Amino acid sequence: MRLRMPFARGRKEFPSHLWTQCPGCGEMLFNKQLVRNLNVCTSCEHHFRFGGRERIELLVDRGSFEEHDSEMTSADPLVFADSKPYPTRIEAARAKSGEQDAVITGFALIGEVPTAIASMDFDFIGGSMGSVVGEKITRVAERALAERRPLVIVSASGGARMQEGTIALMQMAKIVAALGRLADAGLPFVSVLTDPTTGGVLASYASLGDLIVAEPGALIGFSGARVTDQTIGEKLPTGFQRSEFVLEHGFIDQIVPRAQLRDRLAFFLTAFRPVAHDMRWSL
Amino acid sequence: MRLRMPFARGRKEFPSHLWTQCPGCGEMLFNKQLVRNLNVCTSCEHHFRFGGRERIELLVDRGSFEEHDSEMTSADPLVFADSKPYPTRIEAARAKSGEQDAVITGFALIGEVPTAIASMDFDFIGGSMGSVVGEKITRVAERALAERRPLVIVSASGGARMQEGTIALMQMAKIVAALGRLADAGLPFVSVLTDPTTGGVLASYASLGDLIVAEPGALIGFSGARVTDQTIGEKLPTGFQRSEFVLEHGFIDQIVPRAQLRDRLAFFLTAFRPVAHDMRWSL
Amino acid sequence: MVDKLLGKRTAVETNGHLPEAGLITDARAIAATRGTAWQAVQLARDPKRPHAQDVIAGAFDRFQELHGDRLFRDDPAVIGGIAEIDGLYVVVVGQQKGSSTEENIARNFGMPHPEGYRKAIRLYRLAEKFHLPLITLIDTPGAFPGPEAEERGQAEAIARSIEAMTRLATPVVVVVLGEGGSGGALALGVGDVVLALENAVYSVISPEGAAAILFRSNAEAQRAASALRLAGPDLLELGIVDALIPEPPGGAQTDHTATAKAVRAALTSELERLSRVPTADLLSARYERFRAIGVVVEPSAGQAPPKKEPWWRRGIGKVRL
Amino acid sequence: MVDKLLGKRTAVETNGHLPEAGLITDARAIAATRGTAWQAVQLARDPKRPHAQDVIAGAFDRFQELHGDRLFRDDPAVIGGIAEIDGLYVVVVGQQKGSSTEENIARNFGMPHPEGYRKAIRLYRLAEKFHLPLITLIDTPGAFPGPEAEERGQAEAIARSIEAMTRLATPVVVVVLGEGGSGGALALGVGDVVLALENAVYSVISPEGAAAILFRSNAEAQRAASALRLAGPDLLELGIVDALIPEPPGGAQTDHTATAKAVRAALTSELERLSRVPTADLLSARYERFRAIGVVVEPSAGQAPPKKEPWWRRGIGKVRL
Ligand SMILES: [Zn+2]
Ligand SMILES: [Zn+2]
Repeated sequence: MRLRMPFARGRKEFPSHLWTQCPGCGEMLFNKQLVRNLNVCTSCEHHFRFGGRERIELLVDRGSFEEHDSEMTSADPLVFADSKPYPTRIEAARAKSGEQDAVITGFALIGEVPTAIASMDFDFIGGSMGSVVGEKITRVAERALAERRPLVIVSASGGARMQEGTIALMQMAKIVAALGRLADAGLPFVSVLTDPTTGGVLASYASLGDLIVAEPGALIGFSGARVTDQTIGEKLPTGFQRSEFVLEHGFIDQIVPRAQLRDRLAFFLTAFRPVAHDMRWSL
Repeated sequence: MRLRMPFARGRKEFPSHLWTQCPGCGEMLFNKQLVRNLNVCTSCEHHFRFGGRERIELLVDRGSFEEHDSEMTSADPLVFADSKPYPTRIEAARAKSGEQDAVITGFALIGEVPTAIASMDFDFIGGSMGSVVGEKITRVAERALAERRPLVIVSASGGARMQEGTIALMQMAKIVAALGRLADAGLPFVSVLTDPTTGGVLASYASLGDLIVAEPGALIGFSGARVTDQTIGEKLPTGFQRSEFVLEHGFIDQIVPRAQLRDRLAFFLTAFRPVAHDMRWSL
Repeated sequence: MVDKLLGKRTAVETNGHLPEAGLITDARAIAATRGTAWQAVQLARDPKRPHAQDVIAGAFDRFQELHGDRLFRDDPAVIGGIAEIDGLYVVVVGQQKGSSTEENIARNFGMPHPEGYRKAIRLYRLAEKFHLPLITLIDTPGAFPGPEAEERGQAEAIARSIEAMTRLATPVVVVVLGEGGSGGALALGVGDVVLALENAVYSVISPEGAAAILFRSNAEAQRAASALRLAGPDLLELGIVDALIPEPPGGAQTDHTATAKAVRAALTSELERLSRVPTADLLSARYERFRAIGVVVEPSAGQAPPKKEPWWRRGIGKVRL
Repeated sequence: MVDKLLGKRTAVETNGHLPEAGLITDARAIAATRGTAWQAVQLARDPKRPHAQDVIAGAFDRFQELHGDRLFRDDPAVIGGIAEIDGLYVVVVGQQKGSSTEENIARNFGMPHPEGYRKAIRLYRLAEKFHLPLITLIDTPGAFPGPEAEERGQAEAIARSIEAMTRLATPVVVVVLGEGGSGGALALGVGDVVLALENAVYSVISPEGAAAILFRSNAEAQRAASALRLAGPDLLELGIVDALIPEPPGGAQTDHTATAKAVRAALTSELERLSRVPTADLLSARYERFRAIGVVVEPSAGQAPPKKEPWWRRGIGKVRL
């Protein structure tokens, strides 16, 4: 199974110029080449962020993605009194990301295994989780259950969406409850953590994978480093809340470079696939 | 439910003289008074060791104890080549403790709740666990399962009995497997840790209670402090492996003074007793 | 929610809750006496307010505290144990703040470490194993954000705690006593019934935190508090809590005994009701309760709908364009 | 054990094990080449001996290592992951010693901390959830006895690991590769079939530890080793292991590839057999396998026997007076 070049757009993180300086090694990288290398620095392998839709193209068997609930959008249930109205923020995020909200969900094949997938997009209000993220992930989990497919969620999020208040907070319980039914049915859930996965997303579904893999160098933590810093009034250790730190502390199974992610998922999903005489999920 | 004076013999820990010096406070204690106070120092509440049979008398409703397998004794399956033959050690332990081996098992009422109980006796080769301990505890657990009673095990042991080699080691698995069936059936197991509970006993059934309570100041640890000391080549902190230390580290539910143990067990066993419309264990 | 199952539901639309035991189930009923959001925040944080131990002592007949997560440490910011209420045994787990600075330091201001949540999970499982109803008491500014907490998996612990509650096969009643701070509160917050004391607050983020992000100023916390809709009547209107437990005039801090009594009345009434619901119904109602929270906009036409109308469409508060 | 269930058992008394795949099931077969107990201890500890990673690399077609206990730390003394063998996916967990001093320090000489056992438990549960057979590889002087290990509950972790294995609803094959040191080994040692490499040892206590207690001298370790009956043929005679996997002439350290091949042959044969046994039968046979270990003396008359002859009397090796 060879990797194909998964996308054409190089929009993410490269506004308008031709070159990007790598924060990992300082090298100046030619954008086109960077995109061709899956937004990974060709010199130090620093993983730049990656869009939610590009992620799906990267991971699933070519042409197999069937999107669900693509037109679902946010309401403003709290009529949130921000410096900018919440609907205006949504509109801006839509324009910036090209997405309707911070997650894309659907069915696809991964290494020929029929799978349900959700992929978050950090460009949409920091990948924050409000009602739409909660509802779309819950639905795709429920559909995975109904059709006995494994579920893969790729997270990239700052946490719950403040503008939806406790309604956003409750999405954590809602999604986790749906994952619980998936688990009860013996269906696998693989959680993929990318830069950044923090707050209420990490404190709910992102931490509950049967397997959890992370991209190299991703920020993974519950509290923002700023909050933690203030709390203890001292500098945090280098590498704090990065994938490698989290691996060492026992919370993820593997760190997987972006280029290998697809094959790795295919291996796991195939391994978990029930043997013929004991059919428990869709073949 | 008032405590009665549970036993007449004051044999344990007081060879032949009238007074005992308390290792807790240095006070000289009149043996008769010490025994009357359940082998607890009247001045500093230091808990001296307590015999396995006296323990049962202390904990169960008066006259309710029905002993099982009281005549089961050890064989010498390895024909163990010790400085003293294993059967000779057994004989000496029998004389010293008045017991046939290091555990006494049977059925009894505790606070009127029909219960299965096992109580270890440290005077029998350091309460070590060989085939007899393994078989008697396994049987009482299996009988508890058959008659749907909760199980209480009072541990006092240095660990597995060396003279029975890997056969002793396997008793850990055997007892734990029996407890697993009890747990699957929704029957409670309360583990009581007394001075000392270490090695293979702590690393198996003693650590698996739905609730775990310990007497004050009991030595509770996996490795002997001597081994641990040698390993790190430095002095261990005060209180290391004592009940209070273990409580702080999250491994026991409560520290219960000896005089309160009976009522506390009665409370827990009553709380776990199924309500009438949902009969799951014997009333 | 549960009333539906029992077929006892009256005409009153009460978030699945009968207006029994003097509970407040309609925000309009207390509109007249309602203060500002910021006042609610201050009341909820009042150090003189009854905390978990006070409520336990006043609402139950007996209580035996149980310690430890069996993994790392006994976290004093979370207390739990077995309690008796009117002859019924229950498991109680709550966040514990201090009433003095000294006690607050010992209790870490009610901010649990991961081991606190893992202790909670252990006690949840104990409740489930012996079919004891579970009562949780929420009162925390949030999960502790320190580096040790991160190292030991604060997020994982919260996630597992939420997971355990969503599937716990025994009745679960949640009471927000004071501050319901974010995910660190929700870890104790998934129940068949979610109640809150009248002046409790429950929020996705602290007003100060929100102000720092929204208005780039901590001083705007009052404004943020109001925007977040975190006070009791808001929570009732949004369907986050099922009912409010009335506090004595002036607030719970003025009378711990009366507050505990009100909690006791609410608990006995809820437990009486829930204990009659079969476990499977309890679990599906609990699922639906949280499943229904969320407001989204969906075009009535557009993308091909799933083959048949799936059951999960029911109940969600959707705006159809 | 399992053969009985499948009704395939031959006349040979083989601890429930068919003498397939070149396995040694009768100690007499290797009596001629058998060394002293102390030689076995030295061979089992040989740093050049193939360790878990070597065996995994040689016996499986593919392997993906999985990390972490989800609680505290990833313990390098325990490795585990998903492996493929002849198209069958399995979970493998093993203690990992180093081959060099450097690696041994990193691996803590194969002595797990509690987090190592908790990682093992996590992987056991993963195997169970997806019905993947579990293979454990034992090679440890024992659980780490340091104070941090005590603080984090070494005993509890071992007990839970044993408990998990006794009830794990998937086939479990245990292989003692080198040193099987006490409870720290048994935590990986409860399986449907327990195999050992020919020169492996398995003991309730290290010979040195036993010597210090029995003879008040570490120097008597050789004598203690012999008394403890810890070598392969002893284990076979005592029914602790079901069969020995033959090592290349001179010992496993001389040929890692051949050793791994022998392990692979044993595993494929066992897995093939076990995968056909219904889970309930597997679990009761596993229970009975360990249930039967132990030798006690019971007076044939005496204390009133239980009302009816209970099933648990079957199988136990008793001396009746
Ligand atoms: Zn670079
Ligand atoms: Zn004293």
